Amino acid sequence: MPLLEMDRVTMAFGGLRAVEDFTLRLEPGELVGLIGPNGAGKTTVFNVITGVYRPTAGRIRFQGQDIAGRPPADITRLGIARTFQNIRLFADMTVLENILVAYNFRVAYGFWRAIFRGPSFHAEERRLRDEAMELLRLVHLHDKAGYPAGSLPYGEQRRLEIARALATRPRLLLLDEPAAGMNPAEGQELMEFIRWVRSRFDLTILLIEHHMPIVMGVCERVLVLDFGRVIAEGKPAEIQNNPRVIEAYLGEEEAAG
Amino acid sequence: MAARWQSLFLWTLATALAVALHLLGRAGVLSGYTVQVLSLICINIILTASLNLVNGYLGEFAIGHAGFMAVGAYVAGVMTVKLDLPFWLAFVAAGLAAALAAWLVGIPAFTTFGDYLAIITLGFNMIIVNVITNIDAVGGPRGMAGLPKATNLLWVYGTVAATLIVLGNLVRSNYGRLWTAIRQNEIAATLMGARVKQLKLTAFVVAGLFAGLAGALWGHLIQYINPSSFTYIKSTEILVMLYLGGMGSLSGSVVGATLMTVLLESLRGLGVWRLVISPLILIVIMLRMPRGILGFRELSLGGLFRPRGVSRRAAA
Amino acid sequence: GCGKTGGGAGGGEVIKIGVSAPLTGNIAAIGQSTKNAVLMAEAEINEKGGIDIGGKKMKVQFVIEDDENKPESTANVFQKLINQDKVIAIIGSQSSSATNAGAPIANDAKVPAITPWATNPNVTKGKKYVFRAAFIDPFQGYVNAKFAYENLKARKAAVLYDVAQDYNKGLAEVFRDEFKKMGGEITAFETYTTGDKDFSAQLTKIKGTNPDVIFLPNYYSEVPLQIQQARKLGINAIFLGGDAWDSPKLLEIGGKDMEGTYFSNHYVATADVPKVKEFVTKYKQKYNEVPDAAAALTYDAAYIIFQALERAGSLDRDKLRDAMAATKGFEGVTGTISYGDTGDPVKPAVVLKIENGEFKYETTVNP
Amino acid sequence: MALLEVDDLTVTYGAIRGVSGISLTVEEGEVVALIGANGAGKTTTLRAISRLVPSRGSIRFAGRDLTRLRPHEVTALGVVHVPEGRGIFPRLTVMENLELATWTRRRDREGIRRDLRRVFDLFPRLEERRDQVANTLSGGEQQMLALGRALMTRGRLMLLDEPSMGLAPVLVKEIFSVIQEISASGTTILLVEQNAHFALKIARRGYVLETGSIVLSGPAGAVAANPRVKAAYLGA
Amino acid sequence: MLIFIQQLMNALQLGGIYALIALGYTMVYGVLQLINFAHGDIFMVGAFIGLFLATYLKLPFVAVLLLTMALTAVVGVAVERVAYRPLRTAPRMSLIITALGVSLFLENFTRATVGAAPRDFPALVAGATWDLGGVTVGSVQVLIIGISVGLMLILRYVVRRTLLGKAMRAIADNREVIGLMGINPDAVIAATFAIGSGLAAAGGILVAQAYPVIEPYMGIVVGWKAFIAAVLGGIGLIDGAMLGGFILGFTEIFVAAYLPSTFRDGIAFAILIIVLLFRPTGLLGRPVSTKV
Ligand SMILES: Nc1ncnc2c1ncn2[C@@H]1O[C@H](COP(=O)(O)OP(=O)(O)OP(=O)(O)O)[C@@H](O)[C@H]1O
Ligand SMILES: Nc1ncnc2c1ncn2[C@@H]1O[C@H](COP(=O)(O)OP(=O)(O)OP(=O)(O)O)[C@@H](O)[C@H]1O
Ligand SMILES: CC(C)C[C@H](N)C(=O)O
Ligand SMILES: [Mg+2]
Ligand SMILES: [Mg+2]
Repeated sequence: MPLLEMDRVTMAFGGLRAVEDFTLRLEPGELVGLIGPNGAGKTTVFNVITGVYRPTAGRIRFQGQDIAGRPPADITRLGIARTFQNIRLFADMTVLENILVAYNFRVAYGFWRAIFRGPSFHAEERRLRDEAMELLRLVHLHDKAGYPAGSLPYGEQRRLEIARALATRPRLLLLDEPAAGMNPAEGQELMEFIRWVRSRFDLTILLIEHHMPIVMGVCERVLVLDFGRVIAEGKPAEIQNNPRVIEAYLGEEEAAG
Repeated sequence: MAARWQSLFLWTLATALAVALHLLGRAGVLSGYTVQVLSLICINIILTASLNLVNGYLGEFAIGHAGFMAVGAYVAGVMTVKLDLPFWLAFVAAGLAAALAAWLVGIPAFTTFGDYLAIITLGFNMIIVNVITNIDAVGGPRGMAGLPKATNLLWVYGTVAATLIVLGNLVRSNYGRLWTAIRQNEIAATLMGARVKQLKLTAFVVAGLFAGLAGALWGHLIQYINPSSFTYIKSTEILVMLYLGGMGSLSGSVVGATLMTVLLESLRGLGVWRLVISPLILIVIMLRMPRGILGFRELSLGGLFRPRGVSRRAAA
Repeated sequence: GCGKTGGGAGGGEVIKIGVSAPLTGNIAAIGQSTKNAVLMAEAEINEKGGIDIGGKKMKVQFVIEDDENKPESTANVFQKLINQDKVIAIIGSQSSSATNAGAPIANDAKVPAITPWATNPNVTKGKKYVFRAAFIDPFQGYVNAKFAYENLKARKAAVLYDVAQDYNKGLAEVFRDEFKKMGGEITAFETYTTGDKDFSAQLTKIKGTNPDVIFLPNYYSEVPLQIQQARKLGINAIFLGGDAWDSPKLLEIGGKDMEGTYFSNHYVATADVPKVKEFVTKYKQKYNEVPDAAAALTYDAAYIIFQALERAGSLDRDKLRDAMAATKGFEGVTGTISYGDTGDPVKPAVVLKIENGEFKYETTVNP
Repeated sequence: MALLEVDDLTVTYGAIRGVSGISLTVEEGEVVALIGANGAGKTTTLRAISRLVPSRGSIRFAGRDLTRLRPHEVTALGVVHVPEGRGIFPRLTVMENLELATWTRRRDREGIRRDLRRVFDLFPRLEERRDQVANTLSGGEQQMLALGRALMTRGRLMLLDEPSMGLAPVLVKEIFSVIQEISASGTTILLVEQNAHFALKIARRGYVLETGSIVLSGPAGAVAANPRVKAAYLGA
Repeated sequence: MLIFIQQLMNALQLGGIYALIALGYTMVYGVLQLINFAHGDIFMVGAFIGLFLATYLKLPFVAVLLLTMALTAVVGVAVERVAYRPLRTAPRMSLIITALGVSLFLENFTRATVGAAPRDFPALVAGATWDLGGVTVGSVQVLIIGISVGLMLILRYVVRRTLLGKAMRAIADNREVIGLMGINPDAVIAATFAIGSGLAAAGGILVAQAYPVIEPYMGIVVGWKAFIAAVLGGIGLIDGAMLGGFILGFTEIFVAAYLPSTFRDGIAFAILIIVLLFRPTGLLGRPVSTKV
């Protein structure tokens, strides 16, 4: 059974069809790229998957369950996590707290025990903290645990955002331009990190990116969107030489190089 | 754990102080005036700290807190005056009734946000006052007199302590983390699996509950309640104390409420100039400390400020 | 219980009397008159050497505090006056809502208090130490209804009142009930809320019911607006009101539109009574304006205390309270005041007519 | 004398150092590239020049000291800053965005008309969308608008902060060719870029910024040939 | 039917006044996102300035109106300079609380200096009333509706068409970038306060003509109503403020006219809340979907 199935999904804003008849099957463990010109509808695809928008038409199934139009929080709880094109950390909270927030729906105490703080409360808080520190260690952010997230350098903020997404224990991870604003060397590093994350956490990943070296280097399959429609799909090498993709997105030189 | 011993010590100290104050008051060492002002300070702390949950931690802008205070005051008043029930029962009922009211108000209010939410909360404040004004059974605009003098220092002090403990524990739990996360980035919080509406409503209901308790105490302190005491004027007073003390800081609420109450009392000698000078003082403090006296910082035992969050990097 | 500590007031040389007045807030104008009146009374009595307390002349000092016309603030003021300033008695506050918060405090502390103008019956009820200088709402409402029905021969009356103020609402309801009891018809019973300036909707509605009289139990700052707007809408009924009309401002603001209207009051400023004449002249000299009802009632309240102190011959608060309760036939500016079993005075009301830009005596209604 | 002279510039944000003691010059007519990793201080440098942040050290433009001026006064002197993230006014139309940039010379109707023509010739897509509200433009179009707006201000020196950020490869190429055109018409440009590849191609000289200090400078070709730069910024 | 038309006229007058004052509110909001709680008190200050001009200088109506608008604009700009400008980079809430402080200060300062007694405001326009087939229309009423609508149209033009207006709209989106356009943001903000305060003053004079009693606390209720009107229409929007003002005026009049007037405020608020439930950002406010 595919992990995610999108069937002829359309998302319209008024007259504008940002995404049209979008169909996608993600098998468990895949790492798929989603590219296309600015405004092609890539982020919108993420938004309908995660429930930020309710699709105008079409079906979305995750692990066999229909999720189209369900509240975003429920979808996250089912196992889909994402990062954002423009970083959305809880900027004034510490790095550690950012991770703890992501544990919210797994916390073992309820409202009354939060008020009366029995020993079980403290035990649970300690457990959460340990788990969060463990995760931060894996992404090499543990020595920044007490810093406000907003004070981290950009690259580390990106990493923290991914770590925070991982903390919800997803099966499917959606990354929206994680390399934006990075230089090639940093991009290289990020590519390694994405690969490692996938195998370490046993994830399926859908990746939006404009940095071609990263897309070509890490993805097994690439979809190209233009004006809300898929104009090409295939292995990175095929995509790179597809004339429609070159015209709409890559430009001459990039294809050659 | 050091933190736990520290707080235990703090609460023991607070309780001891409460009992001592109460006994001093009864022994006539503290004048009625001092007791009165102390009680009002405590009631203002309860109001301010509870509103802080919504406006400070959650980052919404609710401006109708006096409405829930009114519900508490009137429910308690009716129970003690008309039904002759004991005060403690009226007190509990006041809290529950105000919490219920907050729940009812919160459902429509949280379909919107920002200044629109402000208007809805204000609107309900006005509606509550308007309705009470039109209920002749509770005196309408004439108000309700003859409430028993049930509020004493023990009661107000106990309630303040309970309020601060409950709110303090909540904000230092999963709930507080989520409220702060919602304030900082609601969409991100939603996509972390947080049930945002429900969480907002929880904060609002808790805040309403304590406002109701404050209302019950207030009514049984002044021994007379009148709908015009709970209009937007009262609501804005609470706002001023809140933002003066600082958002997202319970000790800030304590400082803000105390400072404002004491300031206004101590300026009495100035007559009509009192209300000219005090807003000037407020403006100067806000200009010097734009985040309020303790905005997003807590005053801790050692007299140290623990900063929560450094100035955020300007959004690029 | 510190009923006996009154003697300590001010080290024996001055007698401190507290005043809780709405100097700021929604009825600040009344606070201003309160202050004017007590300061005038203070100056007068001290010029005469003070009050004779058991053979010793003592000066009087009023301690005036702003209660903003808010209950909690009034409670604070009463507490402060009693505990901090150790006053022997308190004048105040003016509105029933503020006084209702102060009165129990004075009563519990056994400090005699007299409110000049709080007219809600509750204020004094069950409070041995609390008095008032004004008559109460039910009486005044009855006076108005009776005057409308009997003197003006009105059969259809409409009412427009501020629903958020106890005074206005109290008078409006008593008037309605009494007028109906007498056999009249209430054609419209309309409301507005404090701060409104536009009454056109309600008045248009009233106009449609064609009443003979319109009862406006509202403050003098609002009544002229109501009458002006009514006249603009072409309403020709007779307007009638209560003691809250009594201020020279009423005529200043209302001008010609006020001609031919009536209101009940405690006294007539133009009356040919020496007491009144003296008061009005002095007040005019001092403050350059004609005293309003608040000033007159406050002035009387001050003298009720002065006289009672003299009669008590002591600075004991209990004795003072008994002396106040024993007040009989006190000749005040606002009429002859006597207390019976309660702190409410037995005093007549007068009805005034506005004619040629002046308040003219029309009739007296006795309780 | 260079058009822009920055000497010993230091900017601090509380305890954090944005840049420490950097010096650079831009000659009239040049394109100068300022490259560096995230957080190196590139944006900070530009913001200090246009006085959006206070700084220590000296900044002189055409012989005038800028440090005492406020941003609008710096702009009025002819320093046009296209900020990071484009800084267009999202709720105004394309046309209104362009008009606002003419504030300092609002009487010069004729000149404004000619400049508008030039912008539309350069970016025909903006003319098509002149009445569209700016926040509905695509990322590339927004970047064009930001550049067009800068042209309307008609400065002598243009400060460009990462004009290629977040753009698809085709658009990146388009934007760079426009920058070359602008330069060819005589405007001096200080260009901040992550995309060192392109930046060094169109620049005459380059500076490399690392954690707040300039670590390398020289002719663009030489900078691009530097092995460290190659490894870190050119992805080679 | 006649009564209905009469009520319609009443509603137009009240709505015009609310709209005029809401406009000033919304302008300041549109630029600074500041709920200017002091706006109602600026309105009061305007009325008092008008009173002094009319009684001591005995100026005619038009002169009083224009001069008052100018002088009140100065007051508004001064308040901005002293109490708001230092808080440009501060959290929004501190600005709102400072505005509350300014509001209390203006009220009580006026009370302490000119006294609490209500003052009567001289009639500056000949008070004629015309009977149009059973519906009475007053000259003041016509004047109010005329001037309000006129000022609104002028303002609408300024904000939509002039460069200053564009700068005002832009500044709300990005204050920093305005500086990069060579525009002094402080000057634009000062201009906004000047216009907003001028409108409040015009409102003050017109209200004083229609309801000729003024006192230091007269701005409180009006200020709140203007705020509500502005939000109802969609805060920050010129057209929204006008619409909101008229709707509030109509609601108040018609609820009082056809429903028990005791519940007027309650019903008016219930309507407001219901509107906001269906249009959470006001009647004309576009839903702000934060683009994710
Ligand atoms: N909430 C919304 N309301 C209206 N239009 C929207 C909304 N969200 C997205 N759009 C429009 O939908 C189209 C697709 O936008 P989307 O953000 O998905 O593009 P993208 O492919 O992610 O582009 P980029 O690479 O620039 O991030 C754009 O034209 C955008 O303006
Ligand atoms: N408003 C601010 N508050 C605190 N620190 C800041 C602020 N702005 C920038 N910094 C810090 O100053 C340093 C330089 O930042 P700057 O934005 O100038 O870098 P940059 O080279 O432009 O990076 P990028 O490629 O991410 O745009 C960084 O460490 C950054 O975190
Ligand atoms: C000031 C007064 C008119 C007060 C009024 N008589 C009341 O009882 O509230
Ligand atoms: Mg996108
Ligand atoms: Mg930068």
